[in-house]
Amino acid sequence: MSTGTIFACTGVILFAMGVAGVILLDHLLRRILAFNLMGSGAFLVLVGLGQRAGHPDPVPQAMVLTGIVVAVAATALALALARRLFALTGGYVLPPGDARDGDG
Amino acid sequence: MSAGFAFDLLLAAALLWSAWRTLATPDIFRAVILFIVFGLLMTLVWARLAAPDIALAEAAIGAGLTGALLLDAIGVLRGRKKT
Amino acid sequence: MADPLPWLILLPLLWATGAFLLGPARGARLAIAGTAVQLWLAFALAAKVGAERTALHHPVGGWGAPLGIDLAADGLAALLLILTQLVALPLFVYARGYFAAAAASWFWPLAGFLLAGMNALFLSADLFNLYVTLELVGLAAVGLVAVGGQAAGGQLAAALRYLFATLVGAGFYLLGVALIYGTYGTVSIASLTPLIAADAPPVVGFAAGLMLAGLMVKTALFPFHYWLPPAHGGAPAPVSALLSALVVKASFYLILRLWLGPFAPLVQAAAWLPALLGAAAILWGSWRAIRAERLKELVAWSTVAQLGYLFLIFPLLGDDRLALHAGGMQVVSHGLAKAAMFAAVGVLIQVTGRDAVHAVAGVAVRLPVTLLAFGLAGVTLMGLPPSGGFLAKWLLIDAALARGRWDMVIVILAGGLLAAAYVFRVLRQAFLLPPSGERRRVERRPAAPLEWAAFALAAASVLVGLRGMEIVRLLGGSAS
Amino acid sequence: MKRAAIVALAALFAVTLIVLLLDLPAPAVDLPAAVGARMADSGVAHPVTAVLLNFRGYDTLLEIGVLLLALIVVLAVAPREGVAALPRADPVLQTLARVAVPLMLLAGVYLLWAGAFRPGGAFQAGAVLAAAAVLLHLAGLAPAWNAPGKRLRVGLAAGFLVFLGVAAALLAQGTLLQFPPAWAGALILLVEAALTVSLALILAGLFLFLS
Repeated sequence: MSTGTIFACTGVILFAMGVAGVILLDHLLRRILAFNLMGSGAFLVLVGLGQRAGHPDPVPQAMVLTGIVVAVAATALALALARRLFALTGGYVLPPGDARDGDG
Repeated sequence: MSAGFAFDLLLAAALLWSAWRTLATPDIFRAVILFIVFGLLMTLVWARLAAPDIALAEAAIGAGLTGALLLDAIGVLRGRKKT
Repeated sequence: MADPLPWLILLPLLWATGAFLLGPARGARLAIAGTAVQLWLAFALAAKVGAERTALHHPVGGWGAPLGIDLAADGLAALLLILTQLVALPLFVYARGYFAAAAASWFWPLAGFLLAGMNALFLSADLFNLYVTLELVGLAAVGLVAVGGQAAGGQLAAALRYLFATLVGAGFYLLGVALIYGTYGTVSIASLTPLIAADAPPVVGFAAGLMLAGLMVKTALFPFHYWLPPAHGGAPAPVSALLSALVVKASFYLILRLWLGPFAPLVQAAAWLPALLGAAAILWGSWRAIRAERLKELVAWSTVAQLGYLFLIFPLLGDDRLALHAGGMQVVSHGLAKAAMFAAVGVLIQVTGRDAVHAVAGVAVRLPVTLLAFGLAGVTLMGLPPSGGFLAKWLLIDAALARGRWDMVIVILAGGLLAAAYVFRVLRQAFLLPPSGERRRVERRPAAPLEWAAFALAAASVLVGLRGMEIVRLLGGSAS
Repeated sequence: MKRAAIVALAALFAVTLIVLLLDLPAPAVDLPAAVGARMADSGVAHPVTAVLLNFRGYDTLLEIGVLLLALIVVLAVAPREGVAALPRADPVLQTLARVAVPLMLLAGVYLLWAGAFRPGGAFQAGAVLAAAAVLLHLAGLAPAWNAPGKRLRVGLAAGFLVFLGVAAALLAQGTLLQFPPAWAGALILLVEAALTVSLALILAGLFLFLS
């Protein structure tokens, strides 16, 4: 098993953990952390699977550099909204209510 | 080769452990610190994957800037702690 | 003449940056002028696609796929490009008047990035590049929801819910792209389409499922619709209109593109699933619209329902292209009608001072133009002739009957009746006399451009039914 | 109940996908070979930089747009309350900052220059410079930022504008972002230099406007 394959599999587990975290956690900062784990997992799959034969591949590496910048942009945006909500409500938790729309 | 293989497995385990603790630890401050540890471990992973560009970016942006933003959000950087 | 494909992307990026440099609350005229040029470019592109009867290509960087990134435009892309600029232009005129009252400091640059992201998404032929455009559209849309959210915590909470939904959706899409790259070594749609066959490795089917599911979250298909009503119902009216009319269509467009293109050999057997979810969306969304207390909530739930029609087409897609024409018609007519409806509701809320269905009592006399706009948009949503909505539903029923799908015909007809119920709820209220105590509450007159922008969009949503042949002809040339 | 179901689903998801990953055929398309074959025309000697700024430079253009957009949203929602305060001056941190910041500036310039032929480039350089600015702020040597004035806005948007301008100028010659091989190296360095400045300001701004 090559280094690439090992870390691609690690990436899959990280992604699953991240998704479960974003869905299950209430604390907004934790959900932002979970989103970042999810992103790191996808990046590892991209590079790891691309390099499973053992040769470095610059194409997915460049894609991941793009992805990291997009992820930090999304994180900063999420933190800005969360901090504004904190300033208004004093907590890092989404108020209940409209979220229940789907359950009727 | 087998030493590299063992190192990879160890690194993968450490990565997953830090990710799990980031999500599961009850204290938000410790969660952020563990996330920064996770970012540094990711830097090692990128180095193992022969991707030094990503390793540099991950250390600076992934662990560094994101970590600083999160620490600032919980207020520890300026001595007032919010939870 | 300049090549319209890259300019449709560069132009909004340029005016968005220009508006940012001008400063807070500036840049409206820049945006309107830029969008007018984009509309002209989109029509030029459609004329070119129609004349050459083949997709246009532009190899960015001159490398060509798979090393470089290609832009491609077929009839479907041209249709959505026209719709996007056509809806955005009157909405920007509307927003200029709307935000004169309530300051939304950075609306214009965000709107520019949103349009650039949408145009780039419609034109991209590269799965990873599409991921970047999805994030551009998603983050711009979330930012727009939060703009002007200085007072209300509810609006911020809605923006955050929307943000997490859109990030998870994009994350699923990205993991799918990673798996595709790992399997085939390319992310160019043109290179992938011949490579993916029915006997592809199972991981490819898994990747296709991930990408389509992520896009369905972003399109707010039932049961992933939970984020839409608070976000679209809580944003400022011009933003709600942009989001409901256009942004959800972008991810739908990508689903359709992948479904008909590279994933076609893998997904046919699962076509019943989106149709089933679509039918549930029509019934549940309409029901919630009928029960809504707030005006914007009503219109937002109507979006959930109307998106359902788009997913009914998947089991009906075939060589006769009836279902594709129905889908294209529905995208266009709903886009115009929903933009008109949110614009009209925005005027009603500004004048009555409250976002409540019962508060519109008596506006028929005071705001005939706005109410007419709401009514005409309602005609399209109900699917009455000669509107675009009528043509869309007629084509859809035609496609369903051709395959003996009576169950779908029943859902389509029931959806029309339910739409009539929620549209008439508002209209009936508007013709009632207001309770005497409230009559003199608000004397504020809306600016004329607001009313007329809403009316223009509503009229277009009806009249587009008369130009159905052009749209059908454009889509006829959209071989993927 | 819901919690257990989602954890079980996530575990099932991971196990299924890993099993599917373990036997994959060799890729049908060999992009690394294509990159290698065209490196000579790319204007740079480092493959990742060639992909990032030339072969897939269009991705990078949109990505800078995403970053600028995120900064604008931060500006739009960040609370503005009077003049930004300086954090309490911490003598240890200040000494550290006075030593580290010049080194970081040097490292940033080195990374920008190195990007053409070895790991490094505008992103890493911009991130190091941004970190220097944040460190200065935390040490109490530089204030947080309020609503940006005209000059700061120009700095924030300059990298993106230069990139857009190069893209538009090349499009006027025929194709979007098609660098002529003779000029590719110089144009990419120009874009990277402008990007470094703006990325540093934007990344620092994400921190300093939020503070």
